[in-house]
Amino acid sequence: MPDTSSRIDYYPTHEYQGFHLRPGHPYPFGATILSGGVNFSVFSSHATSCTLVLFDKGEPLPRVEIPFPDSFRIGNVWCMVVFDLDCESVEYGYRMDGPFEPAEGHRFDPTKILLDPYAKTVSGREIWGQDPDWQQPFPHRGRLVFEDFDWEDDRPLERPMEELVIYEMHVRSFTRHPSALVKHPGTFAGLLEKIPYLKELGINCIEMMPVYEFDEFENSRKSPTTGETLYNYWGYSTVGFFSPKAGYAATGRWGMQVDELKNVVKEIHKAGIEVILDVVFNHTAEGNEHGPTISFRGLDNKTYYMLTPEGYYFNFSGCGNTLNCNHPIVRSIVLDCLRYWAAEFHIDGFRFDLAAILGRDPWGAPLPNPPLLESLAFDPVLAKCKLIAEAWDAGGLYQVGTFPAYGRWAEWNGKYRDDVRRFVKGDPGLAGALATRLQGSPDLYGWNGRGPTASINFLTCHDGFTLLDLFSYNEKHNEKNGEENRDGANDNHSWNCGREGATEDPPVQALRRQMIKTALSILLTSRGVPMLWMGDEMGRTQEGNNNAYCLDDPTNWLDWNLTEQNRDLLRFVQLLLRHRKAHPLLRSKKHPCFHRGGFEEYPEISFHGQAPWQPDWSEESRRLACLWSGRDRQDAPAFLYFAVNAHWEGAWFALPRIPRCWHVAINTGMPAPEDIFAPGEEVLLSDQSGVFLSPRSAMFIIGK
Amino acid sequence: MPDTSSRIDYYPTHEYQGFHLRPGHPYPFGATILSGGVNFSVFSSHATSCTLVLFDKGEPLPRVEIPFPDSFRIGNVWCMVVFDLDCESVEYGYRMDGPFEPAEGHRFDPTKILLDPYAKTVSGREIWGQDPDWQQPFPHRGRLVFEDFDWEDDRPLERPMEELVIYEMHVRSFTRHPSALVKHPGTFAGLLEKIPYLKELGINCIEMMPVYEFDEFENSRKSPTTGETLYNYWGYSTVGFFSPKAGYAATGRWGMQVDELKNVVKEIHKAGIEVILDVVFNHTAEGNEHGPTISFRGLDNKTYYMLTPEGYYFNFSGCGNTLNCNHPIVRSIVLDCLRYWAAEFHIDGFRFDLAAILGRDPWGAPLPNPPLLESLAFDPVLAKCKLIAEAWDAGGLYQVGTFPAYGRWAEWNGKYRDDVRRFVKGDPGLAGALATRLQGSPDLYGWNGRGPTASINFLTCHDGFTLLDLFSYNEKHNEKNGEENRDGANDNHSWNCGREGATEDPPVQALRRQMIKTALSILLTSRGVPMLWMGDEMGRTQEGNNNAYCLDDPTNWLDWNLTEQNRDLLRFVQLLLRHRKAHPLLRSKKHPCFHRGGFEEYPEISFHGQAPWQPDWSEESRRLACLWSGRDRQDAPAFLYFAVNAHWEGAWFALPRIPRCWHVAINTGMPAPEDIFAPGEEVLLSDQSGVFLSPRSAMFIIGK
Amino acid sequence: MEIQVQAQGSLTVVVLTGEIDGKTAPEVQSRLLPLAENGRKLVLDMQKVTFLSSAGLRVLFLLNRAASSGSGKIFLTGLVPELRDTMSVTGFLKCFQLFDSQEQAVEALR
Amino acid sequence: MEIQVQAQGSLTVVVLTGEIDGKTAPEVQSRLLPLAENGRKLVLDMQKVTFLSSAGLRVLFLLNRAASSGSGKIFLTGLVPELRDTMSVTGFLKCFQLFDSQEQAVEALR
Repeated sequence: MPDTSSRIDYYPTHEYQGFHLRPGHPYPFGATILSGGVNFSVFSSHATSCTLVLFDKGEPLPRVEIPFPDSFRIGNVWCMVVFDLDCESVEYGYRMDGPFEPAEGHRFDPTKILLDPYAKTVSGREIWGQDPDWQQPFPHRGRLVFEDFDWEDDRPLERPMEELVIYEMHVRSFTRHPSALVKHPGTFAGLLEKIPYLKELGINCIEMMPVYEFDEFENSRKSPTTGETLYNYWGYSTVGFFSPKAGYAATGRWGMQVDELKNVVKEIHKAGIEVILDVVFNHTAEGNEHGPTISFRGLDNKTYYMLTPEGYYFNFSGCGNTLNCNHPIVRSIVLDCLRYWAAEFHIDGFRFDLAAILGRDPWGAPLPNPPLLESLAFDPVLAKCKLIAEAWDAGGLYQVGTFPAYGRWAEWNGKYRDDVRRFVKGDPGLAGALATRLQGSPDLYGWNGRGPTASINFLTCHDGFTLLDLFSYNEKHNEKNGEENRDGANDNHSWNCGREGATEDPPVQALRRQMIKTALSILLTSRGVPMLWMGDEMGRTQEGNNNAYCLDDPTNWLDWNLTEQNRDLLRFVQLLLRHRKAHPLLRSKKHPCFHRGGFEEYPEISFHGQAPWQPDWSEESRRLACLWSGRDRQDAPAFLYFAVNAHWEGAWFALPRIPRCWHVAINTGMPAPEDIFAPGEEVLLSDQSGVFLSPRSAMFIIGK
Repeated sequence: MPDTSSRIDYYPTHEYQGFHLRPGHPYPFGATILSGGVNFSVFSSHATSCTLVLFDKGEPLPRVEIPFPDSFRIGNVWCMVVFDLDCESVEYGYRMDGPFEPAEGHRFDPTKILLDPYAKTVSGREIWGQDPDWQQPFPHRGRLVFEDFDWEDDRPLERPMEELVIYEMHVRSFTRHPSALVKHPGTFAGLLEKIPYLKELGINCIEMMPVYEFDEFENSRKSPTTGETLYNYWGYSTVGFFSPKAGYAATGRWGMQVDELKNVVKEIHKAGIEVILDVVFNHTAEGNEHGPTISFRGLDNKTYYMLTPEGYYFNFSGCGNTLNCNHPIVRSIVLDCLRYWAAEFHIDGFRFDLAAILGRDPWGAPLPNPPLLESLAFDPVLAKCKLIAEAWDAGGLYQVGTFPAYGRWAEWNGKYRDDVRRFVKGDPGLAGALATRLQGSPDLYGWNGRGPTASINFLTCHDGFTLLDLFSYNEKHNEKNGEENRDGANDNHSWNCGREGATEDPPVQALRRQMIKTALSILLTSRGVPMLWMGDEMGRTQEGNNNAYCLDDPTNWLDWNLTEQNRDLLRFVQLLLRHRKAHPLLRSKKHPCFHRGGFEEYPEISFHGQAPWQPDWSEESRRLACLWSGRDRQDAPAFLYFAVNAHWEGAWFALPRIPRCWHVAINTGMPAPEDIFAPGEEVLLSDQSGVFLSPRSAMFIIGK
Repeated sequence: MEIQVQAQGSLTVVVLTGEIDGKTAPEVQSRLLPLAENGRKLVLDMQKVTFLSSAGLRVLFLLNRAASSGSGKIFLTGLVPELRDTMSVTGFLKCFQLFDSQEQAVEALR
Repeated sequence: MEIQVQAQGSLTVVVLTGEIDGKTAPEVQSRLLPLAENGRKLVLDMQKVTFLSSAGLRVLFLLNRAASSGSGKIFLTGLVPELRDTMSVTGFLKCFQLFDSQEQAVEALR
């Protein structure tokens, strides 16, 4: 066996204060472990000099500061190999010198030690919620990682987009509640113990709210009302784009968060479930000119941020600054980052927070052909990754249906959410909108050839009411956030079913339960990609808080007791997901056809009212039925009749004739367990001519 | 010393026919030597499967073909580590399967073994001109390289653009002629022996015509007139973008071309001379649908080439195909390639052949904001590299003065060449144009803030006549190229001085010599970046051939006997370059000012005719003088008077008054050695009131 | 870090004492890798190992890979709960066969 | 590949015979690296080396680096013109001090 391990490039050629060095390689950027040494590479377009600062783990003062010799710079990249480091105990940062001229966009400050934007682990917040040392001059420190995880034969699952059922969740909230009964509450490791639950639920994709390193203490403060500490709890404010949040790892204190998260991904994959990350490339944790200098501001403020002509920060994110996403350098770091997560963490896809910003040019104007979005869409490493845009931003750009897609990008379909909420609630004039949403929103994704898989259908997500609260509150109740209920959206299209908030009143409770089931039935029988919000399957409440971003308390924490208390609802959702899985007709990647495409002479989709073939599109209509027809699994003829009565009065729906017999699968007007029957156990309808839909109910009836 | 060399990621996890494997890393793309193994990574957007084909060096049949297991694919990237390879003797390629549907753009052919586009060395043409085995099914084979060259403290020189004097040259032509008297004629190693010559000449940058691996046998054929073999001699047709041409290396037969070229760069740098590469990203060696399948066509035809809606090749390059430069994947490979050359070869800059193509979209339309050009301009690794565009293409796009520059791009100034040629030749109506060219072409680069350094000023280059031929031929004489003199440009703005071709007639010879000196005087006193074409400093001829792309004979080879035969011309050029160096006024990165900026009340530049302060801008004017004023080195007051008389009659130029005495530096109307005096040895003008300029001569007179 | 090696019939029993981290891992590796590679069954008694860092985990994994690429095998005994937990959470645990104590391992593998 | 090592006073003289390429370089390295690292002066007699591949050059370079990082030094003697040329063209030659023959080296370094 020829020995290729003794490479002379790893012999030092220079020395500085006892440290052996040689010129480094400019790429890959960041810190890379080589045999014998570590390659450090960092760039800045405007800095005049750079120093590598090395610490022993946790020490307040540096062990050494090594200025990059001038011959170690290639272009604007400083790169250096440092030999004989203990990769496990070293922490590193950079000092950059350069002009401090805010009006010119420059804010260099050599007194600051800067986090490497490519750091693959960050120390300083290893234990969630542990009060930081506020005097620490270098609070977020880069660390090295071994990139040698044993994936065996795992790789991203590459499920077809149309097969997905997404479950949006917050890592800490998912198992932090004592009722979770996991060994490491609120961590990746905790999630590991809940994989059987997710599998049983029937979802096949989880979307994790931000897991990139963030600082829960960013803007932390005491609630004026409750006195509890308010955190940057959700984490939509990134400190390190390449590093998993240490505080989310049971092993974070040992710096093993990378291995822990990889192991979680691998185990989740084994359960057939994909992992999508919610990524926040619209701004960083550095805020505006009053925020801390952590990394980008000190490395190259003018390159990384969108600045006004006077040198202030544009604020399209609503969070103080805006990442300059269509600067070639920023494009490149975003691409490097996503490639890293896809390749090294086997991540299946990404949901881009306020993605409309990613299509703005450096002066904020929307670009017709944004190179960043195009690059991500065509990248070979990301080729099979799901790319999902939150297609709007806080600067007023709303691109649902028009986000530059390149045949790849899907969108959180905000119009789906609003239309279905309003229809279910009983608003008039929405029968037509509902029909469009059930088809996968051809109004948004038909004309441009994108199809239903461009549409992430959802009723609820982390932003806004939980599904139970949607039917328990007319108004938001965000007092706990400490902003006098000013924060959070006001247009929730919610209805409290007669009482504001929690109640012991059985009819109200029953109605709310029924509203939930009706709404979910629509979601799971619509073409497109359904997304559930953590806990909605078990009737989770946030007590009317529709913007719980700062609360590290049971408002956010998932109370697993609900799986018992609301066992019928959980069962309903599990079976509902099985029904979706049973019927490929509901999951086609094309919009349905009105004229043909079904079994024999039936169209693929047809709409009906109380009378078959006579949908009521009038303003006052609150009732709609649709008939799906085609081939089902095993190529059998399929007839799926789905009717919703959003009216406050019950109604008789005469059924269209089919060459099969109608069987009831779902009737949300019935109490459990008659509300839903498992696939294969649907109940023959005694009167094949029609069905009675209770007020505010839905039925799913299949021909067989 | 902690041992970081035993990394478990390099333990094999899979086996195939005795070869130990594990899943690879998708990036870096290409083949990368790791400790113990080699990481192979290749991508295709449309291939359905991929096989790694390994050969022992030179063997006709593969040693093994290893299909990539499906779990080794991430996105569209196949990546695999193969252990225990002898990095030196292995040759590799890929088989890709996929659709063969030309109308859809796909031309997969699993019977072909494909060259890795990221291959860092290519074997198969190691010895220049050695007849290839035409039956060889895999003629261009990827090989591995050690990237451990010891650069000591070398790095790109980063000379300010305005200081450059570029010398365009062809590696083989430079030392192939027996008169070169080098040990390894026509190689990088040969060039090494000529560094003292270049240093003495006074240039500080060489621009190498293509050195990326190409196939000199592409379209090789016998000349119908001479019977000699016609080659793809210049090499404007790339086989491997990451590999130096093996046939240009004395050590190519041992596969050491990478080390040899790096050593040349390092040694040239030691002489203070930069190295720019002429790079050809507009097309590849695969030609159109009738060309060979070497690499891109078989990897992902639809991605790499611009195709008509019917699936044929767009031909904006005039060479059969057009690289799809603004597809994100192609952008990315171009960027990876240039970063590699800048970082690993310490290349100082790049000249982009037919660069206008790099600004076209995948359908050929010029883009307003081409992301490729933008990315190159802002890239951190390339930040200090010179970027020079040949700002036109064969599809009719002409962008001199309007090439998207991003504050970085310079251009071959074709208008400079044409205007100066015509003025010198004696065409009427060009006095104004000459004035503009002397100033660094503010008409082209002033309005947009680019300045004179955007202008590569040249009179001759590899395309077209040599400088001697420019004044020896009215018509091109390309019969040797075997295309009946149809090839090559017809608008040369040349003049044969009365006899077509070589002559023994002393007055004609003397006139030609004088024309050359006059033209060069203009070139070297113009603002902007002057470029010389190899051999013009010693009166090289191509016998009237203005497109010698295919001739491996003395037409292209530099005859070093000329340094003796035309010793006076060589001396003239050497001293001329020293004069340019002596006067920072000529090299400012700004266009000069007409109203102020000179010494005391003098403007920075002023124009004059035979009478001072009275330039003659009339149509019939063939005479112009300009006075540069300002501060020279050591901050001394500077007055530089440059006059050209392109008329066939001599003329008296009355000199403007200055508070110094006029000294003659150059008078091209005088025979050597009175034609030029070394800086510091200028001769006091006996009559300070004026000078007589012979017909077709130039004078450079300085005040001191 | 203390490393005691003793042969017990066809087994090699190694008693490790102390912390295995970036500083001590190279020593563990250089002492034990030759043993792992020679195809014997190796029982690592971890009872007195108080801390396993990331590098420590990797050394164990490396030994295991080296052993299993031949005919050898690695067994861990007496892992304290914290270590066991760290190994479990990071996915390393399932690569190893475990025994509660050295004695049990020796018994079972005899 | 044949490697003969003999001590001559404070020098170690190594006579190499054959081709040094990717296949034989590891052997040269493993035999000579310890000698280079121990700080002695090492004279490599290259007279019978008929070919030096890229990997071969790198082994020489590696030995040189290893030696010079301590107090040692490498000398080459008897390089045949082809090898000398290859080393010159690739820039490796100037790292080494050369002698025409083993005897000259021994004489000069005595």
